[in-house]
Amino acid sequence: MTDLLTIENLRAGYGQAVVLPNMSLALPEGQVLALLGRNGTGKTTLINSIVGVTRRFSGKIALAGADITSLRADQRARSGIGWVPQERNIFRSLTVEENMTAVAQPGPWTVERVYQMFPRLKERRNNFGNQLSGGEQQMLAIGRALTLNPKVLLLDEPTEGLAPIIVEELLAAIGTISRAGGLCSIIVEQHAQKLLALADRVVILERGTIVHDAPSSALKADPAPLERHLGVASAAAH
Amino acid sequence: MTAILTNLFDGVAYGMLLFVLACGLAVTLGLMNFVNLAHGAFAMAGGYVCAVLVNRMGWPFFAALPLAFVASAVIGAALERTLYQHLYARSHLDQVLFSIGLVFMSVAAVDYVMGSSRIFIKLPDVLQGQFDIFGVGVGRYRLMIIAICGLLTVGLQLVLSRTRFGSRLRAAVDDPRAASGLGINVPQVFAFTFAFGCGLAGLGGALSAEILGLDPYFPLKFMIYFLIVVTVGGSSSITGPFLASLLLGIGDVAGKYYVPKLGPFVIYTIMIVILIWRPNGLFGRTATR
Amino acid sequence: DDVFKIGLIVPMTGGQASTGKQIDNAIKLYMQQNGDTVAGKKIQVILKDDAALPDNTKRLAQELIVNDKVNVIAGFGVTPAAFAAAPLATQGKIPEVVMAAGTSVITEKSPYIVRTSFTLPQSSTIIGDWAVKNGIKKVATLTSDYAPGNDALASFKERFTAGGGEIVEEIKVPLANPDFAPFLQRMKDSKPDAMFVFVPAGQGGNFMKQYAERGLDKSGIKVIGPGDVTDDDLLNDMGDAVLGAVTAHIYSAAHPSAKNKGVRRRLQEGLQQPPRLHGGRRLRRHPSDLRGVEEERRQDRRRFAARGDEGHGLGKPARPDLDRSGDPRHRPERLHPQGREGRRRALQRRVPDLRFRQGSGQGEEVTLL
Amino acid sequence: MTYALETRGLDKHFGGLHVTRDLSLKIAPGARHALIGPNGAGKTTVINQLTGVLEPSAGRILLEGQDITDLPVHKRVLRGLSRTFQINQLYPDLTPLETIGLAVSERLGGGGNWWRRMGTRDDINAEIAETLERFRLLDVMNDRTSTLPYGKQRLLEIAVAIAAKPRVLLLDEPAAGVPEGERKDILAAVAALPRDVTVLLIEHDMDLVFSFADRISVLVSGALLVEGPPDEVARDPQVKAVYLGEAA
Amino acid sequence: MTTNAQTDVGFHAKQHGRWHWSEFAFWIVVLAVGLAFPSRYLIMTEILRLALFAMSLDLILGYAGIVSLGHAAFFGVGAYCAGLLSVHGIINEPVLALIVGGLAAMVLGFATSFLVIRGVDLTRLMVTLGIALLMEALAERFSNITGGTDGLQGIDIQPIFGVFAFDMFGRTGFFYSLAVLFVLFLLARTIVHSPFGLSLRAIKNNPLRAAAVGIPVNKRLIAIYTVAAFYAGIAGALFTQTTALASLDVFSFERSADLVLMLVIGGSGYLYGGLIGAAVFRMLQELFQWITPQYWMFWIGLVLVVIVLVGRHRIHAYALWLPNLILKQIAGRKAAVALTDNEAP
Ligand SMILES: Nc1ncnc2c1ncn2[C@@H]1O[C@H](COP(=O)(O)OP(=O)(O)OP(=O)(O)O)[C@@H](O)[C@H]1O
Ligand SMILES: Nc1ncnc2c1ncn2[C@@H]1O[C@H](COP(=O)(O)OP(=O)(O)OP(=O)(O)O)[C@@H](O)[C@H]1O
Ligand SMILES: CC(C)C[C@H](N)C(=O)O
Ligand SMILES: [Mg+2]
Ligand SMILES: [Mg+2]
Repeated sequence: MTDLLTIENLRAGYGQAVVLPNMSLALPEGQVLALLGRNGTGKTTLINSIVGVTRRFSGKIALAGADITSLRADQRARSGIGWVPQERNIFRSLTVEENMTAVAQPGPWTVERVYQMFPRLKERRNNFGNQLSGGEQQMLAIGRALTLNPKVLLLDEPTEGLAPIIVEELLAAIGTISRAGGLCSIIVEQHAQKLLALADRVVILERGTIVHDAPSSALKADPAPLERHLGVASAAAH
Repeated sequence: MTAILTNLFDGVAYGMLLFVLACGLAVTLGLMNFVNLAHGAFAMAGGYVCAVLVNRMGWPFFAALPLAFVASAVIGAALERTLYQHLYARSHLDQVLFSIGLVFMSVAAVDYVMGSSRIFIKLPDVLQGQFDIFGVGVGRYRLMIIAICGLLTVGLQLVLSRTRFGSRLRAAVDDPRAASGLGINVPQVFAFTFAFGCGLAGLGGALSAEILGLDPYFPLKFMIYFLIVVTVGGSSSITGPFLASLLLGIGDVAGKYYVPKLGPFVIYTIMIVILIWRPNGLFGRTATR
Repeated sequence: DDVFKIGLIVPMTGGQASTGKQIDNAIKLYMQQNGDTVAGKKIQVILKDDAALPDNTKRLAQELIVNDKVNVIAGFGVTPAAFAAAPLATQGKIPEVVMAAGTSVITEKSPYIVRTSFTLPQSSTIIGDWAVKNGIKKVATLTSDYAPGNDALASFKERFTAGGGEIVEEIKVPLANPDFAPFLQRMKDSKPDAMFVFVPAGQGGNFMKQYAERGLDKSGIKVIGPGDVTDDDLLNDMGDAVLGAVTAHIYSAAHPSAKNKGVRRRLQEGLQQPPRLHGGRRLRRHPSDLRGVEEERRQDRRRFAARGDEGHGLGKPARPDLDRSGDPRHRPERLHPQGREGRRRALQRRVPDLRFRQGSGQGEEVTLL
Repeated sequence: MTYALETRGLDKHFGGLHVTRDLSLKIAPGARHALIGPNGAGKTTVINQLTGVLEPSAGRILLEGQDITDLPVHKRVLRGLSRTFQINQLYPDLTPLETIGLAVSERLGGGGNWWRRMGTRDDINAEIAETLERFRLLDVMNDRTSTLPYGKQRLLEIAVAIAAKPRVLLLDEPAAGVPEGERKDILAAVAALPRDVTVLLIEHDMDLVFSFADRISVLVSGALLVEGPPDEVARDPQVKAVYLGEAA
Repeated sequence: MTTNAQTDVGFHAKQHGRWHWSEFAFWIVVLAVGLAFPSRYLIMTEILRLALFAMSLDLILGYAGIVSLGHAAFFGVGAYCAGLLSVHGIINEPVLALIVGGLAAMVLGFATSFLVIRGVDLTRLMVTLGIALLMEALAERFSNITGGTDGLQGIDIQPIFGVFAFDMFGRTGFFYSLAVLFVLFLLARTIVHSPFGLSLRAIKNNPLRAAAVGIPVNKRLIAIYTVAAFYAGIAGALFTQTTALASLDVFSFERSADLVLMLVIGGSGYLYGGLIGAAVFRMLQELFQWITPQYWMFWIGLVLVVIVLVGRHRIHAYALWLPNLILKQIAGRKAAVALTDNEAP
């Protein structure tokens, strides 16, 4: 299996501040990676660096073997990076549908298919971005990233603010999509538990460095690292 | 009756003139959310280009008009690439300061190059005078303005609503960072739009010279009118400014005709009343969250 | 000392800038040709831009008087500016030479004011008489709503109605007015024989174009008025509509006199500037004519008058009297003790040879009288 | 009995969209009440009507028995109804000290004072200090809010709402975006509220909801589906079908 | 611990409103400049007047976030009020007339505040502009009262307190203006550092949250708008009294627009911005007019463009580099002169 996304010695941050001192990571096709870590450890920064909206000091990023380091963010997006920003960043003066069509790229994911996944969005298709409920915005952000038909799907806390039943469906869908082929995804999450079932691999960040990187099955068997790095009681509440 | 019709016609024509002048601003201010008070300077540039071509170089008027558009668009594109692009993310007040600075510079520069007296563009005979249709005087030139405006409005509306360009532009304005992260070439979209807006201004400047006259103070004198049209119209579409122009044009002409003493009263009152009634303009979007 | 300072306050920016520039050019030309020394004194002109705003004018005048210690303040493109400086002339006992502003009462605002230009009543009364004489019965008026406009209107009306004419429509338009269409339509609807028009020089072009567009020229409604509407700067651009217009003014660039031709040539050569109303006039009324030497005052005055008598088409001073002494006995009122009314008549009498002119649209005019 | 907060036949339309349908909620004094429901069910819209940000199309709102439907936003706050926002609503250029200070001085009636300087009233200072301390914001009290880490901002958001000393507190997804490790702080702060303060919580995190609430209302498509104690609601098949899914 | 925290809180809360020594320095410099250039009273008076006017705009723009392109409406009302009082000999004491002028503007401010508090930035900009233009049109319409474009004739300002007559050199006018500016500055300073002032900043930052902590947003905005109108009215009345002029252009768009430029140059939201901006803008204008009376606009435009491109903060930093260096040597303190950088949205 080839690596779809490779990051080598990436050093990135904002302005003068270096948030990720030296990051290397490779994702093979079909993999779902859970990216965990406390607040402010650089999860979002990593995602944003792949997207290309942070400051890169050095290092290399390659997508499907092609070096995308020198590409602008929009070029990267068109070459196959789908982004669900942490703040959702719905275009407020575009309708639900326009939010997707404005960025859509040809491919299997069409607006109609997104509507099938989130029927709620279809009901609201002519509403403006700023008229959506919090959860609807989240759905739209995910749907929008999908219509880009990406090779790499980057989801920054995608379940935030979604109803439990939707979370379940969404995570299941992401699993299916990622494994359907030609795709891999990184999911940033606060709730480690939610992801263990879905993710193939778990990476934990601490101060911009990887402190834990193992298959999720290992964590299921021994949740100690979660406890250690995230300070979370491992037992699921329900 | 004919007086009413004539006034209506004049009002429509005046409104359309305002519209040609302001629709470029509706694009830059309304859609790009950039307070470009230097809009009139681009209009002036178009006007002078047209005037020089026609009056000095003997070009036919209809050949010079598109060149007014092109010249202003090129100037706009050049300025956008060098200066304006650094200011999109700045506060509106910075944008005001900057664009007023440009206005001042353009006023003095044009004064230096072209002289301070008012000039007019020589019109072909077909555009001079009036038709008389059942006693209603229809100015040929004004008729042409109405025709051009109609075409412009339809064209713009189609471009903005039927193509993805419109929504990509608004996306880029709403959130440039997210837009670029999602595959929109923000600088390109902005540069193109800005240049287009400037081109429209140039066309407007060339067309308005006949009625308003052209002198170096053009950008300052008419700045208010552009702003009125755009704010009253609202920023969500081109229809808003179009209707606003019509309303203001007809209101102004009728007001001056029937109660000459009230002068500019009518236009300002219309503006205030509409803005109080609909703070985002006739066709504005209401921001709720 | 040996320097004679002239504080020249004119609009160099803003809508009235062309007035200021013409004056400035004329002065430059004069200095170029006649040198900058008069009666052993070096003339120094300090140019200030007031953008035609009275508060600027006042402050600049005050500073010129207080700080630069000028001997004369001059310029004043618009009436409000001339008004604003008047109290300072009185207070500082400094002559104020009005070079453009045309409202008649300006000179009454201070005993130290002298005008080298003209007043609107001068040209307006004449055109009023002309209208009566030429069988015009009904006139609609369109004037800018500020002192010069009202002045023009009043004096025209007086002569015209006295001669049996009738004013059928009277419209005062705001000074800043982009589109004349509704006003013109109103004029057209009132079906006059002619319309009396005063708008500041810069707006004449707009007016004339729209006048023609509306077909008013074809319907035989003549434009008459003081010469501002047919400003030399703009005449060429106005098209054929202007052909029938009759205006009275103190200067025309097209005047065929040899003297004027000389002026035009020198302006062209000296400054690469075409001759214009204020520029042409300024040639004669250069402020450095106003030597600050007391004993020359009388002589000056005589010369003012003398030139007026020549009748070379370059106009006449409205108030050919300069008095720097502040002695009330020298005040111009003595010329026409009947007040405004009488003064106007006095002016009228003293300036008999204002030209009526007819534009040909090609910048060549025919002198009718 | 007078309820702490009550709605009678509340209705809200956005154009053709019916977002709140004949909603009659009754919240007892001192209750720990949770409002849950699918995305877009209209929960935030209800809160917005309760606090006066949105005007209901029909129906009344009663705070401790008094009709507050027509009061402006700020007057409701002064009557004891305070809220947090789903998306932080803070003052980016002000410091936590100033943010809390404003809320306190407004409540203690010093907000319109234009002649005295900030910080000159001891009673206000004491309360500010106490609130900052309780929310562990003392160390950052002079930093601009916009420079604070998200977790601190979220704490501040809740601190401001509580600084208004509400008798009824409305929490719209207070834990949103706060990592598990830090949710404790927020919960603790809410738990530490005096028992007579009524709390209405909106949340999608069921752990939080079930550990906190003593009563739950489920809102679906703007109408009340089920109301009852937590275990009852958790067992309800309808609620499972439309909202909870397998997780509960 | 708690009492500790309380005194701490008190200390830091007061911190903002404490007089910084650089402020004393500022006013001493102003006074010194006034005494040092007696031949320049006129332009300095104009700067003081503009400074007061700009401070008025700062109150609503810098603190409450209300943008206005029509502040000249209040300036004009103040100006005409003072002028008419003098022409008709109703109030001959300048100080009294000044206050009446301010109050007249205040009434208009209060009446129009209801129109202004609605809507977004651009709407406010245009509504305020519209109001000023309407005032101008009104003044033009009733030129029998106002003198129209030609200006109000016959203004003659009596000596202040019957003692200090306005002189040709502008000395009285200068010190009179300075006194008025200083008194009003003190008042403004008190206001902005009060809880009321803080609540304005809160409203500017986030009106939704402000209302949600119990701040009566509209009431506060109306209050400050009215106060600002009073200030602008005073500036206008001062204009009439020091120049003995009042004409239509007191309402002009250019006046309002220049005002915004000055405030933006100086920086809004710390009161001194208007004062500094007025001085800088006016002096630049004067300089360029002196160099080239015809084309000065080009250079001033260039300066504006450069200011924006380089960034005001960087310019402030450059401008303060030397003073700070010197202060550091003398006072041994860390950079003392610093400017806050609140900007309206
Ligand atoms: N725009 C920015 N400018 C400067 N520093 C930033 C910026 N955004 C984030 N940081 C800093 O970078 C560090 C990492 O932030 P990041 O947002 O990547 O963390 P995170 O792991 O995503 O946290 P969270 O769980 O809160 O989303 C933090 O210390 C943060 O303060
Ligand atoms: N201003 C508006 N105009 C039109 N529709 C709106 C507006 N505001 C909200 N809505 C719609 O009303 C519905 C209810 O929204 P609300 O925000 O109350 O949902 P919610 O229950 O809080 O959802 P979530 O859990 O996702 O936050 C949504 O479908 C939303 O799209
Ligand atoms: C005819 C013009 C020169 C008159 C001048 N505009 C004035 O105000 O008096
Ligand atoms: Mg993050
Ligand atoms: Mg919600």
